[in-house]
Amino acid sequence: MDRCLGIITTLERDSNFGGICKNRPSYMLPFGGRYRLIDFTISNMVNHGLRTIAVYTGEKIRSTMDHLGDGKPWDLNRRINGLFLYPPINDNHVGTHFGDIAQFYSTMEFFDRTREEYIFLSNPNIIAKLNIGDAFRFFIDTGADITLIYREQLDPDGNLINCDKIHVGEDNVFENLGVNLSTEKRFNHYIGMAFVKKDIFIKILKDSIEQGNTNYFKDAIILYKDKYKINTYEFKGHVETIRDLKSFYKANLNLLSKDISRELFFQGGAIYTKSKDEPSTLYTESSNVQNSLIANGCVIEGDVENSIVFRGVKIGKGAFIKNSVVMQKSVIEENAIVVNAVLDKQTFIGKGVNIGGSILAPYVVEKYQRIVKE
Amino acid sequence: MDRCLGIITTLERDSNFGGICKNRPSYMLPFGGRYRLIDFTISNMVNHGLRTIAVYTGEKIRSTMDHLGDGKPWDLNRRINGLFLYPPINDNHVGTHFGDIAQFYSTMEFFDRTREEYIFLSNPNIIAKLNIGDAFRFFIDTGADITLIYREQLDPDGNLINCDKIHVGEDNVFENLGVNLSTEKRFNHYIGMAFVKKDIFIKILKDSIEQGNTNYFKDAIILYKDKYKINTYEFKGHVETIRDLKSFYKANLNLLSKDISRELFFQGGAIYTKSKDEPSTLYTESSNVQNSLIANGCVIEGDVENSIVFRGVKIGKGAFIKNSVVMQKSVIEENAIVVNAVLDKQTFIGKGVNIGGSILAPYVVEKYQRIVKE
Amino acid sequence: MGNKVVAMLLAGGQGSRLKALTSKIAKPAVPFGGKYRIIDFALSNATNSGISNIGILTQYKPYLLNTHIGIGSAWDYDRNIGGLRILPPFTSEEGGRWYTGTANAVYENIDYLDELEPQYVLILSGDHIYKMDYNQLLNYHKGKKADVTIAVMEVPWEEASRFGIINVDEKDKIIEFEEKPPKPKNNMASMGIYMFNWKELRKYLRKDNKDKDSVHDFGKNVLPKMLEEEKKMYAWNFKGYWKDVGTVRSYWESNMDLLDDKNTLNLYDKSWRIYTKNKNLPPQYIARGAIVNNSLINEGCHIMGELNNSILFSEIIVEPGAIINNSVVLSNCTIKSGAVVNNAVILEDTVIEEDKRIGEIGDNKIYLVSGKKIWEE
Amino acid sequence: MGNKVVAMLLAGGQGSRLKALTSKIAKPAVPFGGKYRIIDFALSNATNSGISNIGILTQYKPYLLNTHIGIGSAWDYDRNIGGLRILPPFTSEEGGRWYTGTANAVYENIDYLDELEPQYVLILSGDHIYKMDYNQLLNYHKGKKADVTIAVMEVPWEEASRFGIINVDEKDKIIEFEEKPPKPKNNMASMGIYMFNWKELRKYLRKDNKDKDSVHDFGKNVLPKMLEEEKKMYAWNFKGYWKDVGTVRSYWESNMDLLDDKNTLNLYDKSWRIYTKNKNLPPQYIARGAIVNNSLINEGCHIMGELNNSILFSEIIVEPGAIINNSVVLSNCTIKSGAVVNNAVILEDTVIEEDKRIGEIGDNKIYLVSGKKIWEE
Repeated sequence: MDRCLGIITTLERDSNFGGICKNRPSYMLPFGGRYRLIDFTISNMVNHGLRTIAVYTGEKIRSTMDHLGDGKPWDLNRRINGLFLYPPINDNHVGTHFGDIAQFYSTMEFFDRTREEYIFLSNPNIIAKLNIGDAFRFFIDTGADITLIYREQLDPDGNLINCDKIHVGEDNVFENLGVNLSTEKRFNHYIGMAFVKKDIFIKILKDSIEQGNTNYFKDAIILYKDKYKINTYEFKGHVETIRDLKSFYKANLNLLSKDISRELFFQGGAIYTKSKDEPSTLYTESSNVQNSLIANGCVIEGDVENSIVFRGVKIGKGAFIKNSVVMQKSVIEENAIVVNAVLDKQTFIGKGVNIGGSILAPYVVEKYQRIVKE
Repeated sequence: MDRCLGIITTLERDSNFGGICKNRPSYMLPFGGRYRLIDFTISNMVNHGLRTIAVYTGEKIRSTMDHLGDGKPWDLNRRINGLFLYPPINDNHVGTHFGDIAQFYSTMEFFDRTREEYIFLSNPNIIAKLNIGDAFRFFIDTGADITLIYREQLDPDGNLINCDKIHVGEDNVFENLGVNLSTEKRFNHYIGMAFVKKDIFIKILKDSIEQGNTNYFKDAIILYKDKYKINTYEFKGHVETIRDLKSFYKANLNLLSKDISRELFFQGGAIYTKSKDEPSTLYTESSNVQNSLIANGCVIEGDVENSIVFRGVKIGKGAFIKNSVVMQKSVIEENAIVVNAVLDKQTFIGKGVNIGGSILAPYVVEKYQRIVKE
Repeated sequence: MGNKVVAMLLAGGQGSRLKALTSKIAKPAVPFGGKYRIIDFALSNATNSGISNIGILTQYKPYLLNTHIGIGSAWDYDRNIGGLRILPPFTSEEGGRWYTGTANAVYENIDYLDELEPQYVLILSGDHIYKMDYNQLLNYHKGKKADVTIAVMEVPWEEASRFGIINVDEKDKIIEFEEKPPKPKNNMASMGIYMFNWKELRKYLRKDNKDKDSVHDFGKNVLPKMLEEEKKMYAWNFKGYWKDVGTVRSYWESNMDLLDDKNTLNLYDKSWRIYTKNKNLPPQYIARGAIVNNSLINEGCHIMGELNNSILFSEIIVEPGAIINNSVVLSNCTIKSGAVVNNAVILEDTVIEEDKRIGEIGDNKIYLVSGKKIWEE
Repeated sequence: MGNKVVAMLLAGGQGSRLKALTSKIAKPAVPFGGKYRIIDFALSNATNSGISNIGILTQYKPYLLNTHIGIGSAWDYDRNIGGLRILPPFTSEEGGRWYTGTANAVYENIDYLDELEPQYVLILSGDHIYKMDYNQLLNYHKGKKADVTIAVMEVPWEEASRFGIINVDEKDKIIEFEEKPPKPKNNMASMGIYMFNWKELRKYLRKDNKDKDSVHDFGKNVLPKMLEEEKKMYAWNFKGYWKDVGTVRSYWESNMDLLDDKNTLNLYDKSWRIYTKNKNLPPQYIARGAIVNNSLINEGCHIMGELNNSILFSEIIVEPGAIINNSVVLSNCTIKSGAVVNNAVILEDTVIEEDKRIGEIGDNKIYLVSGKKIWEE
């Protein structure tokens, strides 16, 4: 796997996430009690032996730099290869600057310098514990120029409307890429992961820029689909697609399923993240916790049910938390009631405050926000 | 000195540097054979015991991230304190965003979180091996809120026109800050270094934003000069002020003076930089080098005089280099003649090519540029 | 504290009274407090006090200790300049030399100290559980212009005869040492933490090394010798939690201390964190039906049964119907359905089988439990 | 090469024939080639070959070697997972055990290897100067489905009797070892580089450890034993520069090799860099009037005199009028005005006084020069 570069980039719009993406790109959203979304993508790459990983960051780069930094938690703080962060540039000499192609092209020196011959692309907003090694062998053995990874999805509720829909022909041949409008009960969901030969990748970048016919790599695949040998690979595991507040909230609560948490947390290796050195969590006599994931460093004196509680949260006596995502260092005081809510980092819910949303549209408390009873 | 934060920021305009600042901020300019300008500022801080250093970067952030990274060469890759990079933001909620005050204010969390009570400000475009410890003791002993560091300069040629001119009263009292128009033979040059009590610094940021009367910290000092106790401290060593191509070129060549190079390279501790692991430099039988600084990894077969040669440069037989700055990995082929020139990284001067500028306006060859004989 | 202070951390102790807890590892590597190892406390104190250089003197079964410390990154000691250095015994032309005592271990590493040119050398032990700002000790030492300052603390009178007791004059100047005195004159015990002026220490280490009657121990030889020769020696009075975990019972007690409201070893204090190697585990999961009372639980646990007054390390499975009371459970254990465990210390990787019963709540015994054997104490 | 290969680097050698060059340090720490130490070559080969885990077996005077290696950051081995581990001797209940031979040193660290669960173990020596891609050796080893593969190289026939000679059949399968044979049957010498299947090695190390007649050496005991028991052993033919610097003269010669046009140890090859600890020195300054011919100069030097065919390490001052011919000058030396030095190896921190003369250009002797003494060879 050290023959493969890891490339991480997303096209998701932060505006779909409401207040929780005001100061962070969506791939930096807290997830699963102690992680950020992007931790899953990077860790899965590292666990499968990728040694050079480039992240094309969003505009709000400070949180990314703070969290990923030199890549130490992933042992990517290397002199030779390791982690590279590429914030967007908008002052080069290559015409328009929207789209991922201009950003990839602006780092051509990186593609030239690295010795890896293949590229593994991944979208950090889609969590899937792909066995990258197996998929890579398929890509190599079939002699494809590009292999796109998809998951067959049953989506009766239309949760995946507007997701990428891939059309697969016989022998896994790639036919086309469209958008799921939920007209069919089942569809093949392109999960934003793909293998590409590096020389083909570079050729596509250059062609797209010279021809001026597309700004997005995804569009270029459609455009050049007859020019290259493109096939598809089916992933059969669990997929979380985090595109907006609702899917973010749901993906967190899904972790209370033993099968899902086992797959996402353990399969194929540990998930690494920036360590915070919190002590163990203390449960007092008055606490009552049911079906919840609780991170370290919390002091729990109240009731918690069906919830995800992040690091260093304090829950007072008689407080009641249900179906909620409570992020790092939040404080919920005595007798407060929080139901169907997403509490961002370091929020404060005062004594006796009662907040709640619906399971389809959770109540959001923004970072640093304080809610107290008048 | 671990009571003092280091803050590095510059207001120099990259446009004054011509082609050599196209893709890098001026504080990232190569200097002295193997360094970048900012290495001197950071190393001097580290050598004087500062443990927390924040760099407010320019817009062209990629080269800064690549070079400073996690701060490893300065041992600033720490979990507790260390190096922080703050790229400019332009999407906060604090009115106008030009000026350094908005940028400082956007990192208020950093100033709140760190335990240091004092701030040492420094401009990376001005190189001066200030004994920060001595100056800090003066600042503390005189009980000042702010201490500005200056150098008395004799500037008959007007090289320092438009530099900050500080007016010093009796007992080192700060009187005012203006601009040097070279009407006097001597003037006191404010060298962009200052100590500030952190609480006063924060107060000035907040006041400036609330009052809306200034966007620059330097202006705020003038504005609030009667409100706080501000004094000055005289630095007596060598100062290089790198404001444009000419001063950049001159500062490099000044290193051929033994006194200057000894002061800048050795006084108060080593200058750290990102290491490149070049082997020693090989001088062949045909080489002839006179009064020059040569970095490692070069192969020198030709003549070099009064020049600064960076890492990994190749100079062919019969080539002649004089009064020039030749940056990293450039190749000068046989019998080429290069006089009064600045060759950026990885330039190529073909066989027999003859280039030259004047000592006041050096000939510039931009990064990756190839000059060959027709 | 910059380069002026270099800490030397003695981490070679075997700790044989801890029985199976130290069968494979040195005492400083014994797990403590739900997620730490004992040495984490001294290491975290050092890094929080701003000590940049620390030498760790190892000898007995250092493998796991070395794995735990790694390159020191958990404590921010993975530096290019200075940082942490593991100092095991080595050979020279005269052959190999094992460390024969605490003072000898430091003596053998005079080269390391000479290169760093410290002004002060701080001797620490990797066996103790406490939080201390060594800057306070240093400032006291400087203020007294002492040659050596010993950190001391009040111990209960009835226990004083188990310690090295320090008698001082009215200005806290040391006038007498009593090693485990049957009738102690006071109850101020040495904590085994010494701040030396390096020049003086260097002299006495060389002297001690030549002394054939010496066992090369700080407490027994070097410090008494300095007192004899009228060096300026002061006692610095430390107030706070401090424990030298000597036996299985005191090990269990110190862990249980953490569940006590009045416990003064506050692990949640963000201004003085205790750092340890990160295991990269997911959060703990508390299932529907679980009961958790006054307990500490660490990452990666899966709790379906009942816990009362217990401390669980990482990746422990407590099956439905299992009950754990007043116990310390080390990592990777499984407590099966129907098992009841009281007053126990359960070693790593142990499986407690279904319906197994260990101890009774009020029986005043401590059980050390491994997969193969149960020791009572 | 991932976790499948773990390298064990033997770095405990004293190298006594190098005289004053190894009076304070182990042989792998001896400076070489203008800015390196000998061990840099094996370490850089390992990192360039993608080996993530490397254990360094130290014993003799490891202090400077440990300082040089630090946390391994120069070779990119400062990892949280895996990376570099220094493995000195240690004690257990049965007391301390020094390493008694190359095989014993690895045997004593079976715990380290067991934890990493490698498929292959690569044995390296820290004494050799060469560039090798260990992946080629590994691929050959895999292709042959061998139990062990030994890297061999052709040596001049007249020198063959100084080496361990390996005789193979037509398929490169090893059929005989000859340790320093007076009449060698061929000139393929073992380079002391072995790729083992870990399972086989583990078995033979345990067997060897019990054998009271063994001196616990790979070349003398373990490999012959494996051959005797008909394990699949192959020789892999390495072509390229390789030197085991044994004497002061061969040390001087190997350095001088670097100034030879036809030298095959290309240090300028960017695809296979040799890494070393960074000294953070400014560029070298060549003054007006200096003469430099066919010489290598490192950072921090200040050259005012004349150099011919010489290698200068760092921070060396050559005063005006001083002349250095065919010499190797280690760091921090000063060659004063009027001094003439020929065919010398000048040790660190030496000052050559004004008008001093060492050697004559054609005298065919090598001079090892310290501040106190000059050895001739």
